[in-house]
Amino acid sequence: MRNRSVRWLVLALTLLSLILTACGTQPAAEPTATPAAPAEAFTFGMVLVGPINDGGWNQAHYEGAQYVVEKVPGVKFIYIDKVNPADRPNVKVEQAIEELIGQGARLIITNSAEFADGTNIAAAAHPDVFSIHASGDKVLTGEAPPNVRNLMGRMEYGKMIAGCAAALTTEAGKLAYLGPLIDPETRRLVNSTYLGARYCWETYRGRPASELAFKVTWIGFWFNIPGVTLDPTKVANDFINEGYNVILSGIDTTEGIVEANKATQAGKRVFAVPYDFKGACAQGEAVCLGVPYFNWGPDYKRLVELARAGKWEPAWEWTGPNWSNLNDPDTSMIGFVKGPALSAENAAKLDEFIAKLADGSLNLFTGPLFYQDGTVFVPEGQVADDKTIWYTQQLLAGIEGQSAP
Amino acid sequence: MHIAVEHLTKRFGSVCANDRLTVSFAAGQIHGVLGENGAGKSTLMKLLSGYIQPDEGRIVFNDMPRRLRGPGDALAAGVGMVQQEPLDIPAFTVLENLLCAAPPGIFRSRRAAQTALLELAGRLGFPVDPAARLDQLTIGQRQQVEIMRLLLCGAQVLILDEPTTGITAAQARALFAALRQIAAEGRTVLFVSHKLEEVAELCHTVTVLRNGQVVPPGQLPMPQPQEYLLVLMFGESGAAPPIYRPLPAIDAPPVWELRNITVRSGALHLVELNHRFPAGRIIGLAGLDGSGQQVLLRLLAGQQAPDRGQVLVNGRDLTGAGALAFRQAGVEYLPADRLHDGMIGALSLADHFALLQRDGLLVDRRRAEELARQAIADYQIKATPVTPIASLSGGNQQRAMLALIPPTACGILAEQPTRGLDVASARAIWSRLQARRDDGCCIIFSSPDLDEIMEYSDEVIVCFAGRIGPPIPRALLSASRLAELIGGVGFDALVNVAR
Amino acid sequence: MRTDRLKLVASLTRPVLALVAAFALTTLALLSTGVSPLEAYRLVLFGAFSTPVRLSDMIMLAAPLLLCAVGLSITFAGGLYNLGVEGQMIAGAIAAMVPLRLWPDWPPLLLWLLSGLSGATGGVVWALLIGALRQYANVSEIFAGLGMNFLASGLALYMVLGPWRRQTSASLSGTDLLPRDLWLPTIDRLRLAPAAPLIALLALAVVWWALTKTRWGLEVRAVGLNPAAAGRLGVAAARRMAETLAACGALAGIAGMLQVVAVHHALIPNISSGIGLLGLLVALLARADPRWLLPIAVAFASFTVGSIQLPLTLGIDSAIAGVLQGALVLFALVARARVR
Amino acid sequence: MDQLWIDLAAVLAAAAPLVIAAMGETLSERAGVINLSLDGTMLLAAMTGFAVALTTGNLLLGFAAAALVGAAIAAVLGLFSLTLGQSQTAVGFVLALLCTDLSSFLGAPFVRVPGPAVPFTPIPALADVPVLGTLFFRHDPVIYASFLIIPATAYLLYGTRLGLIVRALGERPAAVYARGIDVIRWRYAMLITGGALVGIAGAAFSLDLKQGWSYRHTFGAGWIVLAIVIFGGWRPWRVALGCYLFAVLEIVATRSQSALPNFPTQIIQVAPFVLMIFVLALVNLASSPAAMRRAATLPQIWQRPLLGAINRLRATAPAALGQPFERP
Repeated sequence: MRNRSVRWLVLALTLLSLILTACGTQPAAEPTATPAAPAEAFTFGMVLVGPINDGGWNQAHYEGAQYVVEKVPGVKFIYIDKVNPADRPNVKVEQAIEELIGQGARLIITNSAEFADGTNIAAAAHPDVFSIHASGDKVLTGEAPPNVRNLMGRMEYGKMIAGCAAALTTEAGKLAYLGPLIDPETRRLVNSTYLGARYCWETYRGRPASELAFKVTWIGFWFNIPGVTLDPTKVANDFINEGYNVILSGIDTTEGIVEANKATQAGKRVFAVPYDFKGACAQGEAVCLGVPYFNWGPDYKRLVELARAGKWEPAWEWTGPNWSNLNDPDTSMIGFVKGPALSAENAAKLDEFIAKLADGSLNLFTGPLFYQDGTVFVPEGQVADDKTIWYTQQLLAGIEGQSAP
Repeated sequence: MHIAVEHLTKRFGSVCANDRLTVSFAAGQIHGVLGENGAGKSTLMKLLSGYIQPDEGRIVFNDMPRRLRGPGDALAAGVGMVQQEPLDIPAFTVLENLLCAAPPGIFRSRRAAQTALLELAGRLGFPVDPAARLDQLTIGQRQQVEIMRLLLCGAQVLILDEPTTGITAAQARALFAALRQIAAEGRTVLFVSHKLEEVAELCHTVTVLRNGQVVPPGQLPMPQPQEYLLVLMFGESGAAPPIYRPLPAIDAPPVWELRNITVRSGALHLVELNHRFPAGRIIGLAGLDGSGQQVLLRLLAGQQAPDRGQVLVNGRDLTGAGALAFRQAGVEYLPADRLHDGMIGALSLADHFALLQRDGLLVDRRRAEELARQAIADYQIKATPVTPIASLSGGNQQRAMLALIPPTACGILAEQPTRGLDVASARAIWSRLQARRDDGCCIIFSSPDLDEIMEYSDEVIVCFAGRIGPPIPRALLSASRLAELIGGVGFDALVNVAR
Repeated sequence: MRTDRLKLVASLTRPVLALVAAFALTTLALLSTGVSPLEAYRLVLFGAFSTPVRLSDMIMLAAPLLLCAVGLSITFAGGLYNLGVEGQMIAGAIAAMVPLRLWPDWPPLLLWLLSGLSGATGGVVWALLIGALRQYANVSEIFAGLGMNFLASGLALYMVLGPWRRQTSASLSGTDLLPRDLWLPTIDRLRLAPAAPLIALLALAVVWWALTKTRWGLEVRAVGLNPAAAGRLGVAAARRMAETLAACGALAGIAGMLQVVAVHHALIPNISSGIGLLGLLVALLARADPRWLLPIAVAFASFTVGSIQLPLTLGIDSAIAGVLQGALVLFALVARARVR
Repeated sequence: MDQLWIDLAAVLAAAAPLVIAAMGETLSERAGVINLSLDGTMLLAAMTGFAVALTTGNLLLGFAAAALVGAAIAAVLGLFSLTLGQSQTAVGFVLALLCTDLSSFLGAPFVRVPGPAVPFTPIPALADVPVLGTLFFRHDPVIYASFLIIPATAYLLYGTRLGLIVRALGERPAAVYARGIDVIRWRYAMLITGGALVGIAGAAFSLDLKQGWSYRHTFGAGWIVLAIVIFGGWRPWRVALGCYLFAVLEIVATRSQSALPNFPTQIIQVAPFVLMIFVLALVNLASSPAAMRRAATLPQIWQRPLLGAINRLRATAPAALGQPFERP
């Protein structure tokens, strides 16, 4: 009896070790800390809501930090990722920030709207450490301590371009938007996408707006948390089954393009516009119309240098693209890379559209614009100001989907 | 097939269950194996059929020594055992049960198996429906199925362990006829029993076991005088005939009263029960397994609520009040399976007494241990107050269970109170129960053993096919009449007379 | 004689072997990432004790963990696998929020009391639903518990995204933070609210006393060992089972309340944070012997807190703490196998 | 109408991993062993399957590795419960948590890395049959396998001699032992076979229906499968039906967002599990003796269909499920 148990135990352990070694042959996770910083290194830390290799929002931030490390000598970068209730159920933002400060960070970047409270709490507790809360507005509302700044990019433009690319390509005029959670930021991004799509649909395709279907399904968070959010894989599939043939992603991760690619391989013609990260098309080159992305590097570099010099003031910044060269890694916060699936003809029209945005001849936030319930967003003949756009209340009329949870 | 054992020894801990046993069984005969509980019968049979392995000695089939590593080995060698409760799969049909894990190559197809089964059933005189589910059959029918399965799987030696427990008289007759047929076809039958009459009726030889040894050494041809066999089995004291003490008639108030009860349980439907169970009586419930005794006991214990009618305990209507309320009213229920639902194996006797304490937030351990010590002395339980119940022997467990009956109890419901006990333990238990009866308790017990019912009941109630007969005073009943009644013969007349 | 000595040797060597096996498995996993296992163990085992802040985080995790594990040791004594403890914690947290949101202006002390009561009630209700499903509908408590967990997390999600949502957005980061004076008072700048561990220790003491000294405890154990026999001996078995569930639910509910008023200061969707399931591991490892609950809960909480530094310092995932916890319980189960 | 067929085909596809895992668990439980580690097993298998397929570039190797992981975890469960006599529930539960964390830890390098996927392979000719083609023949091999495994499991359990032994193992192992079968070894065999299927189901997620690997990629699926097996009464066809019902409910949760403008529809996701427990409770309540007694008082016309329906819905667990085997 005992002999047999021992034999089984040995067998089981051997099997397990085989599995483990199989996995172990993979390259280990990227090193977190850049090695051998000079003695007087300035350490900045980042708290990320998702994994650094998500192919989206978080990877864009991570690459932004790497940009700083490359460009600024004597800087050390540390981070803690996946700070969210699913991946680290017992870790709160302020706890993560404490850890980073404990490791010597003098500047903290937090990268999720969810982190507003935690960032403020930790910043208040450590007045000598500077904080950047990316995508937040607590400085604008006056709720943030003086050592906090807000930083966000004007992704509205990126989304307009994305919407245009989608409208130029769609056959049936059915666009689907994979939405994260519902808040002013996500609403204004959906609206921007729709405005871009509607403009190009009417202008370049010559079709009436009523023939353009634009549907949003919100999963409930920035990325999939099993059991808490809708599963974006299933939502994307459902779009495809309902006949939508361009999937625009608004979430941090890449399910939209993955599923579109899969459906295309299965004989359907479905395109995708991923989001956030320059390299996101890699998940499905054949279906990628292009990706609007954030390029955090230049702004982070500027702010790191500012912090290092101690010249820190509270500010709420909303940085736009470098219209002369959207994809300049050193100057443009917002970029758009065209994907292989965008036809040359449509690419030309898209360039024309971008040119109009760049020279200011086209402002899509020009009235009259109406919310879903018929109330006025921008009155006739007026142009929306930053604050109106930032605090968008509802989705626009013409979009199918929830405006509020 | 001729089978023999030589110097076979099997120990369980310090107990030597089979002590250098040597005996052989010739082919073509029915061999009785007699002995009291714990004499080593079951151990010998389990050794022969491969369920356990001997420590010393050897088993010889047709002059070939065999090592049996499991019952499969034994069956492959031609030895099959029919357990008291057949080891079949209740959720299967007869045919599925036959095919399940049958030796390879025996049945080519379902159809072939069915044909073989029906052919054998015809030969042995067993009625069988291959498509019937086993859990719809009686124990007797399942036993028949098991016998046929073993024969079809090639058994040349058939071992039957107490086969007549829990089957009808008619089924027993059919079984005996079939066994004679099987022996006549040249097979060997080992018939394990403690019922002398059956062995006398059926067997060609008898082997008596006592304390793990064959007494006297070797087989005896049948017939043998009954008194001689009793002495062999139990020693000198075993021959004493059972005592029957008629009770003075008392006009006692009823402990239980059933009024117009209708109750349904599974296939059984008990209607219009009107019974009074007086104090100071021992009432035996006789009947085949599943004839209604169990339902009646559960009804009286409050474990089953009637669909209609009332149950009164000591004049109080407790209909539907639940087992706990019945217990508080003085009703005590002793289940047949002591460790399954009688007592808690991991707890000690003292713990059990502590559980019986009804008031106080804290456990009064000192008082509980005192009571346990008292019970150990009174009931001659071989244990200490802190020994876990599970490590006691069956007889001691049953005594402990009796000791736990509070002195306030006025009605005791006992399901097979001496199941699995040897004669000495059984007598001790009964003397306790009789003392309770003399103190004014009403004791209702069920037993598959008609002898036990005849021996200890003041009144007997016969259950037949879900109908509950009127109480018959023991003095008016003979063993043969009781056997007829539980088989249904004259049951209607009995009920009508009572009306 | 021989078997006695064997058993003694076995009783000593087996726990050690289990420990070695658990660490062997974890080490294998660590080696596959290429980091130094020793360094990783240093962080996981002792990281929680390296600074006062981490120590306080550990204590604030250990408190609800201990509460759940104590509650579960009652249900284990009663023979039930209460996998629904997560749901009971969530239900407790939701219920605890009710008075806080209804009457935020009342004196904090009164509100905390009300909130604790309400939280315990929420947990009890959730637990009794499992009891009812088991008792009346014959659904095993394991699956009833899982179902109630799903339901509770759905309800929490609904409250956070629906009726109690933030002014501006429906965010999974939870409801608006409670007013500062409703946060359970903490020691200076640590996040340590001394009331939380005190409540947990009090619960441990009371439950230990109740299980070992009282008649109720004896009855619960009897029911756990053999419900049918206990019923025959006059113990209200179904009632005792429901009571063990309710007791566990109450403690889990209080743990949920602590998560609200002492840790997150808001209702978040994942308010239970897997603490209930971790509590099951603690209770399994303690083998329902209350004396072991405290050290194991503290050890497990410090593994979890210590492991946060793994991604920061070594660049590996912190889930290794869970692997270590699981492996310890798994091999401890084997170590208990009888010597045959 | 076409939309309906497309949606149904999507349901058939979406349920494929559940079906495969549920058949595996049905086999184990029919043999009397409850493998509660399912959720962790699926995660670890999904991760390993993806990692192996990615590193070797061979899908089959990925599936094989996943099956191996599932089988190995089942073997560990067997070792601890069948051989060493520990509670199947306790060991299974601990394994579920342990493997979940192990998958997160070991899977870290593979999170959201693009990887290989099972290719779409419509069956020539048959794919163009109206309706049927859409429903059954325009999928990939994993989904075809999920179609085939249902009748295969049903045939194994009800049509073969082997199935008789498997079912008997779960009903009355002592009887199987008496027939010369090594109960423990056979239980191991079924447990490991079932575990391998569960492992393959994990890989069906990461290599096909939910391509790639992320933290807790298939979280919850294992628990759902365990509930579905009970819901399905341990009968393969009914279990499969449970899987498909579950997939339908999930689509409803996704679609309902447009219809319910002010409702956080993601909470509808919890509905399927809760609904299954609820239905199970209802069926059990309806088949309780008290309810049966009440039903018996109904007029005959009602009685027969009602009792028939209850009987059909009633789920009887294998009698020896979860119980250790002791030699008689």
